Amino acid sequence: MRAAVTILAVAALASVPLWLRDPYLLNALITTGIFVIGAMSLNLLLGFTGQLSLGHIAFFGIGAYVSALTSLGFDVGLPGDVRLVHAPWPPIAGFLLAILVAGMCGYFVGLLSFRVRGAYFVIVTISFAEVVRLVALNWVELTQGPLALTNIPSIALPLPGLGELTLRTKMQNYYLVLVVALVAYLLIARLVHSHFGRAMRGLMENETLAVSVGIDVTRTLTVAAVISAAIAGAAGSLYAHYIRIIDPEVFAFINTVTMVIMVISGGKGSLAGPVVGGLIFGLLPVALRPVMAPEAQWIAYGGVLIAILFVLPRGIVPSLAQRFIRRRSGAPALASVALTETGAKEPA
Amino acid sequence: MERGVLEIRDMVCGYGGVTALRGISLDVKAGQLVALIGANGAGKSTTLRAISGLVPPRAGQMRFEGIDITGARPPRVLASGIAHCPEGRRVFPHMSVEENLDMGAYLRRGSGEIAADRDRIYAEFPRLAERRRQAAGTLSGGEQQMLAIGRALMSRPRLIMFDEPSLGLAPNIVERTFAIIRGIRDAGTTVLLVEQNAFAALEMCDHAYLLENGRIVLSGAGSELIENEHVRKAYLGG
Amino acid sequence: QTIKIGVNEPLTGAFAASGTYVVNGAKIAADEINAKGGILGKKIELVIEDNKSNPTEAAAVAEKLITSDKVPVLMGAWGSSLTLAVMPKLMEYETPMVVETSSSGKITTTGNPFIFRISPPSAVEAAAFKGIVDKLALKKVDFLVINNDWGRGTAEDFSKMMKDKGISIGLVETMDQGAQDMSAQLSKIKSSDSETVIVTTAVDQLTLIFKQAAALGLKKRIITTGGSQNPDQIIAQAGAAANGTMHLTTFLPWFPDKTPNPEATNYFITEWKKRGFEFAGCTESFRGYDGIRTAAAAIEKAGKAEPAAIKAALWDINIKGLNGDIVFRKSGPEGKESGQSQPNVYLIEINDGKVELKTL
Amino acid sequence: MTARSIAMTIEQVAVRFGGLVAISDMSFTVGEGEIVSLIGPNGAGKTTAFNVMTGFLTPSAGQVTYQGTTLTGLKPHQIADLGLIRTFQRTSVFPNDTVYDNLLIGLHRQGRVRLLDAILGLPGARASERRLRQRASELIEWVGLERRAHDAAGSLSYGEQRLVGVALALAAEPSMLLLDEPVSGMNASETHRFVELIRSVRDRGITILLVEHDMPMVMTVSDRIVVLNYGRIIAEGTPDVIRNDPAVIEAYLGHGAGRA
Amino acid sequence: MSEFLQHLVNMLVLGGTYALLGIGLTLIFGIMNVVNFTHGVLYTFGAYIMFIVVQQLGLNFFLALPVAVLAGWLLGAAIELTLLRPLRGSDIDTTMLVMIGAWIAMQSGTLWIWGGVAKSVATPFPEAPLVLGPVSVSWLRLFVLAAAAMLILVTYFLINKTSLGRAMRATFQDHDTASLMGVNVDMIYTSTFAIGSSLAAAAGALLGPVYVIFPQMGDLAAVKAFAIVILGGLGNITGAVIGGFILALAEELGAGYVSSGYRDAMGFVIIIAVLIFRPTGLFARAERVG
Ligand SMILES: Nc1ncnc2c1ncn2[C@@H]1O[C@H](COP(=O)(O)OP(=O)(O)OP(=O)(O)O)[C@@H](O)[C@H]1O
Ligand SMILES: Nc1ncnc2c1ncn2[C@@H]1O[C@H](COP(=O)(O)OP(=O)(O)OP(=O)(O)O)[C@@H](O)[C@H]1O
Ligand SMILES: [Mg+2]
Ligand SMILES: [Mg+2]
Repeated sequence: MRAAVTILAVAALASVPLWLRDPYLLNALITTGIFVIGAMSLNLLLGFTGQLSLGHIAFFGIGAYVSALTSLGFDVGLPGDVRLVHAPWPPIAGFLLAILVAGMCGYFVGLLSFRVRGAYFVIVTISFAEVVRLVALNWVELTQGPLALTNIPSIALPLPGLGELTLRTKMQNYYLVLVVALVAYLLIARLVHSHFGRAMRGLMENETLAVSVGIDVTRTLTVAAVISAAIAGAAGSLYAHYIRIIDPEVFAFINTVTMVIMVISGGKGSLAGPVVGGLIFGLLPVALRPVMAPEAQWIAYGGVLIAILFVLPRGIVPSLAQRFIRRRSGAPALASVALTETGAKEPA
Repeated sequence: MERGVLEIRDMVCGYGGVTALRGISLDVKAGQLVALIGANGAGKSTTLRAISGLVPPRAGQMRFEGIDITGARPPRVLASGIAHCPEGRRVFPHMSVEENLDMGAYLRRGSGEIAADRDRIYAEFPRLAERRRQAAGTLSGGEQQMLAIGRALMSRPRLIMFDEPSLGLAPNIVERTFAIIRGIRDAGTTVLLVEQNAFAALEMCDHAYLLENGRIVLSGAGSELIENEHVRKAYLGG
Repeated sequence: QTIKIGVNEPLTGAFAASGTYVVNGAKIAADEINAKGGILGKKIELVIEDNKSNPTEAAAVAEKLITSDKVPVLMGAWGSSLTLAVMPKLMEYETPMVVETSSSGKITTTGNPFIFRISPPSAVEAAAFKGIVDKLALKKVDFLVINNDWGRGTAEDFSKMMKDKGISIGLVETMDQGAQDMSAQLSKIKSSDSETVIVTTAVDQLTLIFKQAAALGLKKRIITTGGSQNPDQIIAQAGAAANGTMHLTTFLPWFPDKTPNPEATNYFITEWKKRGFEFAGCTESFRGYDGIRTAAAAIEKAGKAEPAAIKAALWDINIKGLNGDIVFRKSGPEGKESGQSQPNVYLIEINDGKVELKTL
Repeated sequence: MTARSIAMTIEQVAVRFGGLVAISDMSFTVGEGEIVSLIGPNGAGKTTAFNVMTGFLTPSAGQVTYQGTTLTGLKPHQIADLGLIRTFQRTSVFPNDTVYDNLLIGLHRQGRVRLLDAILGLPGARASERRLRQRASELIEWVGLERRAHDAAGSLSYGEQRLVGVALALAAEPSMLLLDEPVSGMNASETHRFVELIRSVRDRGITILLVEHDMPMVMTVSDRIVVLNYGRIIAEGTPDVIRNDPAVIEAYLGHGAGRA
Repeated sequence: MSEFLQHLVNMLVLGGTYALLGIGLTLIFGIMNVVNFTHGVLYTFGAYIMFIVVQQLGLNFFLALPVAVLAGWLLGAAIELTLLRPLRGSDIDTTMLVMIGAWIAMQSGTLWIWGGVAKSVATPFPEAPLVLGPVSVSWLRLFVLAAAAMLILVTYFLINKTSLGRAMRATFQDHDTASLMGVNVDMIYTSTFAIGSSLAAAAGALLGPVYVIFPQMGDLAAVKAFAIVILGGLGNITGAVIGGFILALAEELGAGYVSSGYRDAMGFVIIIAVLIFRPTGLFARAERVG
């Protein structure tokens, strides 16, 4: 049943470029798809370990810069009269390096998260993202700072024996994003349904109890952070090669907020949540654009967000699933557990 | 059934899809100590929560001193004279022992009398006096339980409900706590007591109710229940 | 039947105020043209889209304007990073764009033949300023610039020019776009040994800088660049703190007679006031006005509303803009040059709450 | 009994919180397979001692050794990996998961597979998953919560949650179990049943250190009792010795303890 | 040396500003546990009220301050009643997202009503600064510092010394038990949010005239406020004040002696460093396990 829905959804998404000819809409779908991948990676942290990263765009941006710089090449001076020169590599190498480097950054942030949790983790991630943004802005020799990296090449897939296929058209890029999104989805699904997923959930719900039964906090959270950051880095790389220009603005806080909106509105801790939330809030601006004044569009955007949460406070997917199940079985679903009835929930 | 200061009629109560109480009627007479016993999950705590307004009843009627308190919110129930010392201590973790006690007297006016009551509680539980400034969340389990009992006493109610007050207390402190409870009953305060230490509860109460699966299955004087075969087997370990 | 011109500007987000000014200027131009019967016998229609001050959106908006609205030419996208993000789309769909505000040198040097810029990059400004540095007897200058392409570019180009003139360069301080407290930077500048500070940023930060410099007792000469100063707004908001400050500007709405095209300037200013806009907005909005007139002139010259023809025609137009002749010269790598027009640059000074023109 | 090998040694442990001395100079041992009770007045330092033994607190002085390993500096999960598992005095469950899932989480130590195997869904990982499910069901049956297996643990009554806590500790496959007031919130009959449970656990060779205020239970189940007061050990011995120790009666049992 | 003195004086006035930003949020985020994304908008709102009262209505500057505080209180109460109360008991992330929605909508509303052009407010203070030897400081900022100190003291007293403050803390530590103590928790929720909001509006009203007033002015302020609150430890007013001064010091010295490009980075680096050494802020609450 579940699998059927998933396969249907994938088939529907795969068919889009076959009937949708409007490049503008396709473009919107591609950028939305890229952010959905970012949102899925955020969901791995927020929804499954309970750690809210409000600096998640840092990994995305790092992926974008690493990928762009790898494919453009650079020449920078380091302290001590050393020059670091890198000749351009194919973009696909950039894509892989982006995953690697972002994953490494995730490792460090994951180590930090061993020490700080909750609100404190939130601010550490914001700080991390700000520091990275300021480095991108001020290390002009490497990143061109605010002058932006331009002319980033499109991704080219090496085809054994046939040379390369450069992905220039919208349709090609659409399928590229779809494939990366699918891989990320499956990876996350496997992970959270495994033994690791349970360890993450245990830590999220009651850390003291979790460690007392032998769950290693650092390892579990680091694994989650590394995978999450690596996926975000992949998304960032796709972004850089698709938009083809990148400047420190990609680290803007609002981009993280967009991902957070996608995750929580869709339903954190549900695999399909960020996809559903992402498609809605990625495409909502496109739908609003023709019908109202620019300021009003934002007001409507905020209003829709609030309205969704009022009707479906646990996010679209979990709340609907709950209703659906209740209707089907006639029995009331698990009450959202009133934590307060059983042991005071302490403020974070 | 004779009417009491607290009368409950056919009360039904639950959480989400779960029905915890399936029609409960009980009467607590003025100045009496009434015990409520039952197995884990029988609905004892839910009964107390329903009376104090934490869980709104789905059906039924509650009157206290003749006034209808069905569906009243906790502050109104407290203002009408019923205090509830909840299960699981529930101290305010980031407030000091003294502040926790002061919260118990939140609705009272007159700082002199409040201070006197506080001193009386410190005298009953010297351990709390030693720890006036300690954050309640860092107290040991038993210390927290003493604090919770003391806090409930601070409101000077006409009816006080204790949910497992002896939980986690050392034997000598349990004795003292039961002595305090008998003492306030003797001073005229009505008491509704939920206890897992069923033997002690039945021994000191004036009247007792046995709750099973959200229903009252037995009631009578404490001594009667102690003698009851079913009670002995299921609750007194003998 | 109308001829469409796409307008890609920030109407919400950080640059909303400026983008809105530019759009209002653009509307005056469109109405003026239509009142005179339009071009090629058709009215022109502005298709205005908000790029939300966000590069990704700017690119998406360009895509929409070109593919859904089928505009043959665009104007945009205010900030350099916004414009840079749009540029690959121009290549993809081979549609020209008139760039009205962006100042990054990169825009015309990366080899995008669909770019036609009417605003001066900082190098042009620096060159214009070169003539008067002797008169101002500059010896050593500090810079305080916004930390983006515009500010950084200005600091670079002006330093280069001044070094050639034998003027020494002291501190180069930056501030984040959106920063409100520049006291730390100003305190540092206060204790340096230069006598002049060159400041580059948008009007809001300029106001703050003047106020904060006054509060710190900073007595150096301040010269601003970039032409988005809105001196009137500064006078209104910074008060006496603005006295004695000098500004490089590209438009002189205070002295219509001294502008290259007094008639057009007068018309524009009258119309601007008639529509109830604040006078202070003129120094930004005139670019929208000029930009649309440029695009319209090119369509007229091309004789048809098609991108390729308009692109070709843009090389041939010569119209009198509000701040000088708009004529595009080639810039950038051979074979795929962008167009760059050379506007006039003026130096003004604020004294006793009034704007004075310094003759260069 | 003296011939037993020693499972745990506590040597001169001291704990201070600011100016407050919670434990001073505490030393005792627990033999393999023994049931030892740690009792004492409220605030005597029993839970604190558990926190030291399980790595949640670093003592200001002294050390704890378990089966030859010094626990100093080990993190709680590493200590759990040695088979030293505790329960908590306050109810402690994973509130939003069902009782069944709680136990699956508790079975973490048995369920370890390599990350890659899990992600790729290799057969090893799947087989391990089946074993875990089997074991979880057994444990639920064992504590008698079958009826509640698919309810969120947070919606259980207080006493039921305490049972889940004990089941969770057993799920972690302890070689030594530290129980912090396991029967508080249970009535006499339920306590009886629990004593049987504990005995069966011990019969499987698991060492038990028990903190409990229920004297009848402590006296029946313990091989040996250690009494703490104000962070110091004031008595140590068999239940019969402790029951009649005047210092213990004075500080802890009270004079009504005859009922015990 | 004189430059250093000037930096110290700047730090003092900036720190006062930051402390003021921090305390309102410490109530709502630190005590109520609501990740309040509208804090910045309320700050902006306070500034616009100042603008309306002084510039558009032509009323007295000192009168405008209490008006802004009152307006902030009302708007805060309205937000609590309409947006937060219906979601009481939902998870913290859900309320956070609702606040994000409110932030986006309200900020765009501000843009719609007042436009993007920055506004400024005339003040009755002399433009010439107070000069003390090598350092100068504006009178307006001295006034802001004094007003901030007063608001901070009042808030501190309210939260830590009054029965209302005690009820607030109790409510957000365990609202069921607080209601058993007789606390009207609905009233506490609304008034805590309203008081926090009025402090945000007060900060905006005081700082609007110092800086300029525009729709996004609250964004940066809010990020800093979050950092300050967490640096000082959640819900700790003294901590928030000290956190504010530490952040100001880091920024001032960072810009003065490291590089102005990294001015804001300094603050964030300090935050990361502090949290590595004291993972629950400078003034952690005592906790225990078991
Ligand atoms: N917050 C809640 N959400 C859902 N169900 C609940 C909740 N609290 C209690 N219940 C259910 O209501 C029933 C009665 O619970 P209650 O707490 O009243 O039992 P009790 O008699 O006090 O038991 P104990 O002796 O274990 O404290 C139980 O089946 C319990 O699972
Ligand atoms: N984190 C802490 N900060 C300050 N004091 C603490 C802390 N943890 C424990 N204490 C104090 O140390 C003493 C010992 O506490 P502990 O919890 O070990 O007692 P206990 O013996 O388990 O008592 P109980 O039988 O009541 O559970 C208590 O007085 C308690 O108040
Ligand atoms: Mg109960
Ligand atoms: Mg204890």
